[in-house]
Amino acid sequence: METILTERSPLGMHESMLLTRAYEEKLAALFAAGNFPMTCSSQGQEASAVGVVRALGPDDQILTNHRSAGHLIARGADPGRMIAEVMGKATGYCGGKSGTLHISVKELGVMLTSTIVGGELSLATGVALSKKMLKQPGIVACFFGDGAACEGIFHESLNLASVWNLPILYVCENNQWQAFVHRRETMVADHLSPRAASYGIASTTVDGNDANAVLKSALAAVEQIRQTGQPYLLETYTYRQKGHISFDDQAHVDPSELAHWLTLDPITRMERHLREIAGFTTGELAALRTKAQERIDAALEFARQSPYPDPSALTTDVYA
Amino acid sequence: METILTERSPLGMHESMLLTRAYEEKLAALFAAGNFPMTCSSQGQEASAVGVVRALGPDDQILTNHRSAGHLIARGADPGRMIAEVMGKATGYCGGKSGTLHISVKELGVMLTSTIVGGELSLATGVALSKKMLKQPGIVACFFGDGAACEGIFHESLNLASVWNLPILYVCENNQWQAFVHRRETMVADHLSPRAASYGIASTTVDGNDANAVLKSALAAVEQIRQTGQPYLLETYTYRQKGHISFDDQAHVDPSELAHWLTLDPITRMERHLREIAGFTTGELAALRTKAQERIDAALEFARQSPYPDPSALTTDVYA
Amino acid sequence: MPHITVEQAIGQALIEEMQHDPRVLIFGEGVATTQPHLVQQFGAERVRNTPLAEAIIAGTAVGAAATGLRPVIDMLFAPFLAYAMDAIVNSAGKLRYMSGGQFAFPLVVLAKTGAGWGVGAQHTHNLEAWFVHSPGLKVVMPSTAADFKGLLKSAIRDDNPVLFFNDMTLGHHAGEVEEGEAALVPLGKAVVARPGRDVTLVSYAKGMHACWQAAEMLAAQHIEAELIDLRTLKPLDEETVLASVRKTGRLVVVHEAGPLCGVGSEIAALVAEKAFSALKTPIRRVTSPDVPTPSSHALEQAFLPQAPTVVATVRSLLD
Amino acid sequence: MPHITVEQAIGQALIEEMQHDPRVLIFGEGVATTQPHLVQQFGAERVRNTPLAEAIIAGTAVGAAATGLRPVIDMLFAPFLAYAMDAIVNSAGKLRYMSGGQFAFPLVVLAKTGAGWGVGAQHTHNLEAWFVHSPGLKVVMPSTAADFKGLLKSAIRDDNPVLFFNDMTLGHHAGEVEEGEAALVPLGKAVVARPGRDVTLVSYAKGMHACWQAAEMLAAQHIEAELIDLRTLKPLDEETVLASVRKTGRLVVVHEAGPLCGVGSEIAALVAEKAFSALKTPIRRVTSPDVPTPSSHALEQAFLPQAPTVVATVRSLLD
Ligand SMILES: Cc1ncc(C[n+]2csc(CCOP(=O)(O)OP(=O)(O)O)c2C)c(N)n1
Ligand SMILES: Cc1ncc(C[n+]2csc(CCOP(=O)(O)OP(=O)(O)O)c2C)c(N)n1
Ligand SMILES: [Mg+2]
Ligand SMILES: [Mg+2]
Repeated sequence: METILTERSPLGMHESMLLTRAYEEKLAALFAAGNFPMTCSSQGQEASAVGVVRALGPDDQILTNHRSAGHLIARGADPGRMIAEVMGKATGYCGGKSGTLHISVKELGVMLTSTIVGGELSLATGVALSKKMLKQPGIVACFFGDGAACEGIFHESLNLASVWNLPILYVCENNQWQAFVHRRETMVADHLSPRAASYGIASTTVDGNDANAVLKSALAAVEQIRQTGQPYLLETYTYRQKGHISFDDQAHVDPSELAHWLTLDPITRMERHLREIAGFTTGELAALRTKAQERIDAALEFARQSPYPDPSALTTDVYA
Repeated sequence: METILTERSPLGMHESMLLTRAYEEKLAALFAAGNFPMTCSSQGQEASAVGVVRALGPDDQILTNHRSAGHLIARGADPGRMIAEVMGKATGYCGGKSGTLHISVKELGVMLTSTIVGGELSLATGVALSKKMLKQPGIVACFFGDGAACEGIFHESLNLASVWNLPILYVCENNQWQAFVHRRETMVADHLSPRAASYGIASTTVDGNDANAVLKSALAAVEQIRQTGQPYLLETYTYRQKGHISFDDQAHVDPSELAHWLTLDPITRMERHLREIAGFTTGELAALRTKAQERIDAALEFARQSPYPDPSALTTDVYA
Repeated sequence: MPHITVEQAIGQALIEEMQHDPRVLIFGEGVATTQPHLVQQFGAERVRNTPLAEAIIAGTAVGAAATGLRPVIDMLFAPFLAYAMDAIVNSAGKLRYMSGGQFAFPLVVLAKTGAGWGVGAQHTHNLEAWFVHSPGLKVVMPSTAADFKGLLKSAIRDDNPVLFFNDMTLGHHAGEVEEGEAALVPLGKAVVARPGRDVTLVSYAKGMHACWQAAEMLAAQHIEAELIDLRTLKPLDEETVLASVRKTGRLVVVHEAGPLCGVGSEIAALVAEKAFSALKTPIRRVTSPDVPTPSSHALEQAFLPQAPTVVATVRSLLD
Repeated sequence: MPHITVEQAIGQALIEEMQHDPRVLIFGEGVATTQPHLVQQFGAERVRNTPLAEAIIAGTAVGAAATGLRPVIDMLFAPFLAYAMDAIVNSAGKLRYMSGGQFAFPLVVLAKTGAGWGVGAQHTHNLEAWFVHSPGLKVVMPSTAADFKGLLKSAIRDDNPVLFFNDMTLGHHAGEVEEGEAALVPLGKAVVARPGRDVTLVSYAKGMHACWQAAEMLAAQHIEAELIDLRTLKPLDEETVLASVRKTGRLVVVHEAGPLCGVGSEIAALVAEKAFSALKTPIRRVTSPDVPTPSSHALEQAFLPQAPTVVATVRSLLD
């Protein structure tokens, strides 16, 4: 039984970010140690993930992509089943058939994850159309990168959502990189949100490394979508702290850019907030980190103990 | 031997528009009489075609689409070879293999015509890249419709042209219709030119039924592209007076919309200009019309006399 | 039984299935404009024009299918599917499997094929083999009015993505067609359209009409061809094909699509694998040549597989 | 001769051909970042990163090829070609024909295939058959370091659009490779990789490695398999295949791509048509099943055609 998380307090968001960070760090360490599948780390983008996901309600649905750990964990996914999926185990969310790049969890409303860049933009309109025509409550949040915004499907998706009045929160996680290409090599402007205007779509850009700010912007956007039924584009300006994929050594990354963004690390910032505004002690904060790491240790243990799928699964789930 | 036309006087442009109109009317009449291939008429858009094409120089290249008669004739294409192509004759510009929808005339710099909506947008960047890298003089003009602007390739093409600084004059012929769908069902704004801004591309909209105005805007745009090497989006606001394709009876067209646009007919307007500004007499203007019709009669005769391709042509021209 | 055209059969199937299931909707470029009666009967929500944007039309259908609707999309001409391959192949065809069975994709993709009206290779290209080659999809391509109706109805009721190819040159072809439930034709079943003992002709869509003609010409020469209409290309009804070849010992496959890695190749490979010992002669394919579809009528007619070629091919096996 | 890996062979081919012809350029997502040595040697104009937009990457290549450049584009993984089908199939493959021969399209499309590293069906999908089926294209899919280099060089020199599929799991496979002109391998020529008399194994790319292994296992059982590496899938070297089958009388085709309307179907159909009388036994295909590529290692290994299956298949023909 999966439980959708909707806890919006700074502490609640912080715990989710810590769990995501511990997850990403564990998987990176396992890969470095050898004989573990590669993954796309969202380290550095935890605030963007949790701030948006926690602005959603249980009836809302999410589409995500290859860099999905933060979205899944913020929504309440079990890191044990996530790691199991990464490892190709039968207890993984997709029975091992997906692997790391396309984990969907229908019960949590995390729908149709695609690793084709732009795939989520292609599918989100249909998910929203179902909601609208079947008169189901809720909206659809669609996460995509600055790279995906270069694909033609970005244009087609936003235009259709606008013309058909589809309740979609488009979330562009502008993390400055598109695999091995810097965003600035791919577009002349720094921001994606201004593009929304040409579709008649409202938009804003938010500091994507500040969970509280993201939550606030996302809540306002979600509210507007619920009121108007119309799409909205939220750009979270953030940074991918690690390479595109486990083996990417970031040799091509400008060290000063990376250093700058590390000073804006979303978790350190939330700890500062918790310390300064909410009165948490250093010890309490350290304990939270430890707790997250322990949960991930347990998750890994679960995944390790899990069986591989039976070879007969090779040909199941092809047709309904 | 093909000759590229660059005559920019109102009379020169008028003659081209009359020839186009006579061509379209002849083909419509032939289809109505039965046993003649269908075509996509550009009737009503002659000013958009001639105003842009005549702003170009001999080194410039053109990409067009299924609604290309005006572009071809303005550039100097022989209506006889055009009709021959429509009829599938060996003397057609493409030896009868293209038919009406994709006539290219390399000698005139009319390149790579595609009837896949958006095909010209897909190919124009490469044509411009060749010009730039091979240091050939000239720019590339790319004609496309308001419908094509809904395709993802519009987004990808403009973005790449901007990022790579490609000398492309994008010409959006916004003729209010996209086959059987009205433009207003497909986008929330009335104009396409504002979209250019999000790519950092300069743009303007011009009255597409006024050849002199189109020429002026196009000349300015071309000059700016030659100076900066950067793309430019010119929207010609115009109207498709006939159905999408020969058999379209326009049953779904709002009669008042059509009537309104007929009052803006580009040829009638140019005749008024020639009469009022340049002092042409009604008789002179009528003689020009007759001359155009006679040229088309002769063109049709040429096409009719031309042979069909030899069946052996079925398997030639597949590979270089 | 009413005698109606293929076009009418398609129209009836849509109406009946939209009546039958309120989750069925149809959209595409001009769908609402060109079929105003559907808008009138089912409302503007269920019959929609779209922007000119094939990728999002298909993507929207896939997303909607996974979440409770049963979309039918009209992609117009098959070459335009080139813009929609990601949604169809990478999403609809794979995401059920990749999600471990969490999602299903009940949707129908309509696309027109068929040379013969001179519009050239960017409107006329038989692409069915691409989708047969891709996992997770079904592919239907009928030849008779009854099958157009019955298979479209079944495709709409199927819980998987179905590509429904409509050779538009068959639009005015007419035949007896049932109404309602009686009209249903199951996916995945070929039919012996004409029994015979001397040679098996396997075909589908327009190819069937060349085969019918050929079979008559052959009969006049005392050669009895057994004629199999595949109707569904995926899943393929292997048994019907194999049973026929086991009886006749000879196989000619006929289709308009290009020869290489086409459905004809697949049928030939199937038979050479599973009915080899029954084969008395080489397997032959009669297809269009491996070239783009020409526009000129003279060339287009030479491009199409025609009955005399089928006859000559059969005779070459028997002489 | 230097002993180098497939990856190195590809790198050498690019460098040599960019030196050989200043009109050759390469672009794609990350091409300049991941191959800084190319940027250094040939400059940023000829080695370009692109926005993440496969359709315009391919379209740009097609437009540039028609007007004087000779582009090589890196499309990364084959499933991403789903976004680029229009430019490749409808433009590059057809516009020469449709323009009556006015334009030529000397361009190379690089795409990676190959299961075995667990990234699932949206990164791993063997799509070569789609392009074999489409007119106007050439398709290359090598298995050895020498062929990777020699065929890539020839592909870049060819005046037609060439799809060059690179099974990335072969990247570290090494072999003797020539330099410069001596390295050229012509398009359209298969090679008898191992002579034999009992059965013909036809394969390409990774399938060749399973076949090599199988041939050795069979040899230990005194069965001599003749092994044919197609190398170019289009144009297909029919004669080499037919000559072998005429000698051995038995055919097994092996590839990783799905079975239906695949290259294996085509080879089987070809042989059943043109070397029928030489066939002693049914034609068999050993391919992946018709399912998306699973991610889990356990399933992925079961998905791949492996040597023991090839051996068992051959034995079933001989026993
Ligand atoms: C269509 C397609 N092209 C390329 C890739 C390879 N790829 C995977 S992720 C990625 C970068 C995506 O960048 P962005 O959209 O900004 O998302 P981010 O990874 O930065 O979160 C690329 C190029 C892909 N998966 N799909
Ligand atoms: C990809 C694609 N989709 C659909 C069509 C069918 N079609 C041909 S022209 C046309 C309308 C194009 O509208 P627009 O771009 O505005 O150009 P216009 O015809 O108005 O000049 C359509 C839908 C096509 N040829 N290609
Ligand atoms: Mg990014
Ligand atoms: Mg239009």
